[in-house]
Amino acid sequence: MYDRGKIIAGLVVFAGLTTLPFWYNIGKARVRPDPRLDTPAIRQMKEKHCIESKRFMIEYHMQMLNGWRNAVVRDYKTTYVSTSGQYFTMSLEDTCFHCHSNEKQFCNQCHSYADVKPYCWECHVKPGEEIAHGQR
Amino acid sequence: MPDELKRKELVDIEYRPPKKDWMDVAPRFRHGTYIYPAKPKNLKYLDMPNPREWGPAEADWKLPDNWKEIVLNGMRERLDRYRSFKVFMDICVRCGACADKCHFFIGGGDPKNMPVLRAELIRSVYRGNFTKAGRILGRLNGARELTKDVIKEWFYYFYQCTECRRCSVFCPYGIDTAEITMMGRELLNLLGCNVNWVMEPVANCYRTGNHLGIQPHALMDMFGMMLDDIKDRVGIKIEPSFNRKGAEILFVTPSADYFAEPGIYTCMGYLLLLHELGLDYTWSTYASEGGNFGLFTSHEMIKRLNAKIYAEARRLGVKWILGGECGHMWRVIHQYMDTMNGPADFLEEPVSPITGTRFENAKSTKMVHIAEFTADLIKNDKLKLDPSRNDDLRVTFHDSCNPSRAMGILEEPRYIIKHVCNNFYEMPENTIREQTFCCAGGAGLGTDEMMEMRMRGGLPRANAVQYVHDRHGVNRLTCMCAIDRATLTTLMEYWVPEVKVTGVHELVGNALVMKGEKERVLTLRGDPIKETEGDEHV
Amino acid sequence: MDSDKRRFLRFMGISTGLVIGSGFLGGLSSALRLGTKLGGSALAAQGAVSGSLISSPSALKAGRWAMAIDLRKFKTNDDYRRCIDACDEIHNIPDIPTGQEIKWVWEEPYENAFPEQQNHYLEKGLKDKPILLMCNQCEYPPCVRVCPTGATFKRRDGIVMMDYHRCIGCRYCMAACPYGSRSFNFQDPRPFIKHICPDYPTRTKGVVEKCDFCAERLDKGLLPACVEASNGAMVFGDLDDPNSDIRKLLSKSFSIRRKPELGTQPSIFYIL
Amino acid sequence: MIDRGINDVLSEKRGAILTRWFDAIADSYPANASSFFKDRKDRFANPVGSAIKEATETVVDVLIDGTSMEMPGKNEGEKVYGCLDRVIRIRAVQDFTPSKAVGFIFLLKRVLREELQQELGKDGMYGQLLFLESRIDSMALVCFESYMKYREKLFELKVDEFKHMAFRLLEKANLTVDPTGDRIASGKGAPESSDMK
Amino acid sequence: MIEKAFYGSKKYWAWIVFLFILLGTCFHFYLIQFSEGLTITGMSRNVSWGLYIAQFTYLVGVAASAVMLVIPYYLHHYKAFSRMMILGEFMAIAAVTMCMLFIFVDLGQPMRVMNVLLYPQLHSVMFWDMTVLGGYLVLNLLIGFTTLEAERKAAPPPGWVKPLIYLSVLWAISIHTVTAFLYAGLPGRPYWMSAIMAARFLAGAFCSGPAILLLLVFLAQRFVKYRVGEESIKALAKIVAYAMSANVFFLLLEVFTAFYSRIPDEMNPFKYLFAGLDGHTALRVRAVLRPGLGIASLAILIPPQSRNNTKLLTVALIALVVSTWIDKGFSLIAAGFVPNPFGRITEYLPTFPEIMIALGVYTVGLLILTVLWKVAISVKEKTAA
Amino acid sequence: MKLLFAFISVVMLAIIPSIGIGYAGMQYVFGVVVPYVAVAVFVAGFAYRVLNWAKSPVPFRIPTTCGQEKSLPWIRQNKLDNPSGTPGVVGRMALEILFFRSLFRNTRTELRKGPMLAYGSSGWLWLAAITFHWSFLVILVRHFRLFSQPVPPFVNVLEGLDGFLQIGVPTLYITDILLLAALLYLFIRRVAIPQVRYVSLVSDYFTLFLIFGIGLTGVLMRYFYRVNVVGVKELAMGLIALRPVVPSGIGGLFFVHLFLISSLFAYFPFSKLMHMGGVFLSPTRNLANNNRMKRHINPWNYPVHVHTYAEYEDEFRDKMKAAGIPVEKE
Repeated sequence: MYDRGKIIAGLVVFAGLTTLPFWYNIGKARVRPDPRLDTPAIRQMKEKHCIESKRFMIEYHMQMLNGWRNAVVRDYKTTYVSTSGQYFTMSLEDTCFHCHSNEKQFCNQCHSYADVKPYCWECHVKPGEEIAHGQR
Repeated sequence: MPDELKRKELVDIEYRPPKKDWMDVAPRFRHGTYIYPAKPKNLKYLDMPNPREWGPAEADWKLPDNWKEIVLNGMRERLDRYRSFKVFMDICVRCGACADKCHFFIGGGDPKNMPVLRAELIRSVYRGNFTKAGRILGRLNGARELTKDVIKEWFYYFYQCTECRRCSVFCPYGIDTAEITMMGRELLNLLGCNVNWVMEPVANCYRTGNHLGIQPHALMDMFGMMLDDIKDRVGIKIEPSFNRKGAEILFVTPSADYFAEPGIYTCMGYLLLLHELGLDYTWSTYASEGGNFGLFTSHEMIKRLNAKIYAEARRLGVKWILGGECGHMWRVIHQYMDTMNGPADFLEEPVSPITGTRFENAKSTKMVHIAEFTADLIKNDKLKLDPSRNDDLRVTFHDSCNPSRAMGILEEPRYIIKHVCNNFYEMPENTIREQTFCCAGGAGLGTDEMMEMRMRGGLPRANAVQYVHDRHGVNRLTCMCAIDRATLTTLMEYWVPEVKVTGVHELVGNALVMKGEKERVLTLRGDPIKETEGDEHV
Repeated sequence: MDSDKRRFLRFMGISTGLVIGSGFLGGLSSALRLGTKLGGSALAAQGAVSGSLISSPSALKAGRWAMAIDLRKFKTNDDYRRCIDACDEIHNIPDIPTGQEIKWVWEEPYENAFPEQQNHYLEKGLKDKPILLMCNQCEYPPCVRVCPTGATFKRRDGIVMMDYHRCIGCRYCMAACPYGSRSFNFQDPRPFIKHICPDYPTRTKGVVEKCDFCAERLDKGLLPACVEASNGAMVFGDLDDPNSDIRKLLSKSFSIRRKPELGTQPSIFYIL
Repeated sequence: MIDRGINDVLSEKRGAILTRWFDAIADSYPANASSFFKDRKDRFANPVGSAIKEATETVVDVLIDGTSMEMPGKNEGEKVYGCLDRVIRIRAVQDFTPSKAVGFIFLLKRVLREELQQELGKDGMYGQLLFLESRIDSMALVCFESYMKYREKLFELKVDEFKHMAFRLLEKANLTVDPTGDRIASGKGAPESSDMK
Repeated sequence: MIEKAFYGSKKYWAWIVFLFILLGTCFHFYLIQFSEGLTITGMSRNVSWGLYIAQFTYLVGVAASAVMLVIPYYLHHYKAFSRMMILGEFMAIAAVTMCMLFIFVDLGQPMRVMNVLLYPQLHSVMFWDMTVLGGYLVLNLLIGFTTLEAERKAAPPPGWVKPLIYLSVLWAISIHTVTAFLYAGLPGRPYWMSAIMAARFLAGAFCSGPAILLLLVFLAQRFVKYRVGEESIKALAKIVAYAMSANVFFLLLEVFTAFYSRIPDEMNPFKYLFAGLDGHTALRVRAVLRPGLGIASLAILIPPQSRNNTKLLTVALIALVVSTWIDKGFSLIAAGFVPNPFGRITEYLPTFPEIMIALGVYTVGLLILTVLWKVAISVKEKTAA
Repeated sequence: MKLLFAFISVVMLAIIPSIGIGYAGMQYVFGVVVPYVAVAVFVAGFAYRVLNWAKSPVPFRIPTTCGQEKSLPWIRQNKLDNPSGTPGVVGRMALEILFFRSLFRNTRTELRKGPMLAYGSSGWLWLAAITFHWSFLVILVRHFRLFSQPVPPFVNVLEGLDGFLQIGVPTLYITDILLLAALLYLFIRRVAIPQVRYVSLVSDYFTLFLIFGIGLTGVLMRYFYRVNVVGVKELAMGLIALRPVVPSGIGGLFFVHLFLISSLFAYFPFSKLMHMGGVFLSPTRNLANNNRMKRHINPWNYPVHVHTYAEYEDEFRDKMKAAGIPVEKE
């Protein structure tokens, strides 16, 4: 083999970069998202069920919320009729946060795991946040 | 099959060509597009394989029985020896950037003259025999069977490439078609499929030291004639030395400079310059050829021919070597000589005895290009020049392929030209420097058998000359290459007859004001020198 | 798992169908779909999957909402403050001390509020009398006309709305508004909000905002906060309904509007 | 007498005639390398195709321009010659057989007949077409002349090149034949006189 | 062709490096604005547009002015402009780019800029303005590079360029007209509410744009061998003189209407600018400078003797540029917001970060201009040689 | 036909995991086995190919020089296009690899009436190529968010810049669009330019379609047929921790995406995609043009037959003597 030094070095760099995920995570604790539904409102529910199926909510909640806000702001339709026929007010504050009043334990779990940073909180007040702010 | 085609074509003019894949189109050997095969005597003299009488237009090429084995073994051997070959076989993405960079494609339109396809000719065989994917997927992966038709195709197209490397400038991976053509030709050589226009000069050079096979005494005659002409036109008697031991510098130039027009005028330029400087130098009859048609044959042949220069330098005990204006000669000297026949530890690092300049860029090979040498002289004001003697000339400069793309000697000749003549005009920028166009006669194609092909391939170069001729009245095309001087002359004669071809040092010789010269009324060519007043009839 | 499987097969059907059936055209059409989706309601595309959207049955509805401000009933400073504070609190209006302030409902002296309606011999005290100002909810709003993104638009019930998610902050509407009703969030408003009301979003920096007749309250069946707080000094109702309180009030009292000559047809009436 | 009529028809149909003529020429090529230029959208980006295109355009334009009332005379011959010369010069070194290099021009006749079919019935049109055709014939002759000139030039070059290449050797040979001759005059005579032109 | 920008003298590279350093510095301020918001500017609730939009307005004029070369050259075959054409077109490219950047830096939510295209509002003049600006940029890029390329290849430009050039004439006029409509159609902004706004804009553009072009050409000619030719300079200077006269004339029309009618809303902005209103005089000095410089420049430009004197011409052009810049590039916007709809006066002065950001945009423009002119001049020098 | 074949191949590749998962429940195979195999093949195959190249020496130093050489001190050398030492070579290679220097130089030759040749600038290929490659890289690096916990800041920065424009939900990545657009251009170019179409092989189309398929499935997953990202990340993190798990309920489209990527990885070492490694080894680019300054060694330089001076003199001695040329042996 010729130019051994340079080529081996190059290959090592290449292999290192390719397998970087393997190295990067060595020795790091494997944290799995563990979203908690343990809020007062949910505890009181007989049937613990979100407005749509869990799977739909996991995959499509962002598009659903996006649709909600368009509907509420632009079409002044404020009520959502779920597939199961229940009525919900389309509002983060009035509906979602009612049950999911634990932003850190619920939203954040997956969002920080998947590194998704929505800009919801630039305007919408995180549940519980107003207290901190008010006391300032 | 071809006959049937022709008949059909004659009776049915509505015949539409099928959209064939390139692999299914075989070349037609027509006069003007191929070179005659090497004569057996030349091959025999050089101990090369399969010397025989044969013809490319004939069906049977009289290949050896185990031709396939020879080719495949040859390929394997070269893949193992040349990383360039192996890498270039693998990494082409067929982006097509090279397609319209080849002068033969531009001038002729034959798709297989696109560098990418020229390389695919051999790549397809490589894939079929040396890669797993190619062996399994076959044609789907662009692989094909090695057949005799493939050999014919190789012969046709690898002798339609002038190894000018223009495509390699534009290739995003630097794939160099010259390298591929050289491998292709080496493989063809193994089968004895080579051309006489290359092999005869090789044989001659091997034996006598120069391409035409001129023997030492005849060489002296040629010089004699040149010296007589110099005496007539300049009034100075020059007596150069030959094979002189103990000289400081050995001077090597392509042999075309001794006996071919217009090279001789360039040679006279060297003689005048070196005489005027009083340089302690000598010519050699043994190493009397700077050119090296081995480059168009095989790496081994390059080495066999090139060995003479260092051997002669060692025998004569010179300190360093000065080289004349030539293209492929300088590719060999610059890129191969030291590696093949060095180290030249018996020589000294070149120093100009006139200016004291140390040529650091030649400190290992110990061979200096005369343009570098002369540019240094002019820069240090060591020459008395009268550029007005070249006032008749409106000059442009053709960068020869090898000095520009294998060496990068671009500014030196321009510097010299601008000091020895007053009217200098550049050709369009995409046709000069590293993007220069070939004369279409390099790499052993400069023969009359290829005349149509050469005129076609020379179109881009001729066009650029036409451009400056139309705009600025350019009438002289300068170049630094013996093959250029020969083939551009013809090319110009056909496309732009008003333009003549010249070497750089011919202009130097004309402009050089020498001690003891008579009043110059004739140029080195014997044309009258324009007076500053009157004599406008020329 | 069963439904998962069905869902999966549907996805596969769609995706392979897309790939096989239309190849690159598929790519193109999905790019177009992306465009429409981005442009319109994302949920509409998924309407079949999830529920439907309707307006709230309890929402207050009108042909054209309007407000009459009975200046006669604004006597003490507290009359003004009540209305303004009610709005500020529920809408998270920041209190920014500089010229880059945010105002939804505020007061200006009569001479500034009605510069074209003055003479030297005005009723005593009127010249300096504070007037409550807010977005006029014009029938022909210049701000809507100039908005390059449709971030401000007029609802069918006449309310000129702001879509904070769409506003790019070009402030063309502010230049166009002849009433100075619009404010721009030059900075993040949150540090300037004394008490954040969790039921209503704050705004982010870089968007324009203004009074929207408490559209969110109307949708819940409530009157605008200022009206509620005004103890009857402000009357809110449907101009298209001849029996509404506001029509009745307007028909029996003299009312003026700001800059009527501009033809914007404000929906705020002032009763002197 | 060429009536304005046929010229008008020609200029009207210039595009159609050119396309058909080009196709006719292209169709006459077998499946060799030049098949390549046929199926491209911009077929003229190919040098061979481009040479054909230019030749056809030149000829048709000359035909349309030919408002002269006389029979094709010396003037028109020179004009065509000037136009076609450069085109033929490149065709002379491209992959054309002589019949292809020059004969393409005859295909125009058929194309014209087909294109003018409807008008042919009109008064005098037939005669005008015949007249045009004879002009085409003479153009073909002009092309042929050019073509031959350049082919001859090529052979001349072959010889010249050989002379250049072995210039000194030939000179030497001359010397042995005529030792008293003036080398400059004998060896350099030809190039010098060509410089004088 | 663009590769020409990579080969240059030491001076050229020093200039480029300088511009990049400057740009980096200015970009730093933009980052601050990006994170803090527009609060770092001098704008306020009452004066909600400022330096940025004013620069945008001014530069639209500079961009549109290329038409002063296009019309004589292409419509009247005035060949003397052949060596200046491309410089004008390339300056237009730089100017339009700066226009778009000024709008961009003025946005409160720059990351939503695409909303203008995603939710096009046909009734919004700003939508049309962005459309015409984008179109003008594309047109000039296409025309500029195609004609330059054709010149380099020593071939006539392709046939489709001609119609585009004619289109670009109309388009250039439209960009500035539409920009004028941006202001002229707003009820409640009396200073802008004028039917001759577009005409004023065009007149201002056709004097200031060519003036800047001439000044830049003078500057460039100190560093390159390329010369645009005396005749073209004279011709352009004449155009500048006429356009400036029209510009001043239009302004006087406005002043007359305002003061003879004695409508307070019409008079107040002028009063504020030139005399100050209720003791607010922040802009007075500048405003007074403006007619002074304008008249001075006209005094030099109108007599042919002084106009054809390069030194005097340079002085006149500088005076003219400053004068028109104060007019369109500053006062126009500020005065539009004064007094506000409640008759109150809020003064506006740009802050330091705001000025730096504006400078940054100008730096980008200079960078583009330098690169494009470098390319153009290199090509021109090659083909002329 | 080449095109169709390549297209069908990619469609087949997309269908395989659909069947495997939809009907055979082979989540583990496609979620774990295939990716592991693909990455192994990729790394090993890549290394093998490079080492195989490395086995062949570079006997001669043959750089293509694209500018003035280093010669006399007063002549300005073009250090990047004609480097004479390591720094220059590094610069040249960096320009080549990061900015596609050679492609940037591209021209288009046109034959015009006359005949006259003209050489136009031709930047589109360069633009599309550089857009494609850089977008691909950015997308690749962005995917690191699925392979790391916590996600390193440079990935966040990249995501922020790439998703700068707030378009749609989830925010549109500019590189997604650029990648697909560039691929589309490269494809159209390959079909529309006759020269390029003529030289194109099935594998050329196949690679384009494959990468387009990967991009398309990725875009579909992000914007249209959503999958459970958390599940995907769990799968990814399991893979890299060598403790593979296949969480249930990941959308099927993901497996198509993953399988196409695996195909690309596995196919890589056997294809022209190896230009990624090869470009570093191209002798016309990665060598300094210092041939006459420094001797380059050819490891297999073998002795050859030469015509020695002695042999030469023996043959021509008499003639040389007659002509007055000095000889060794009288």
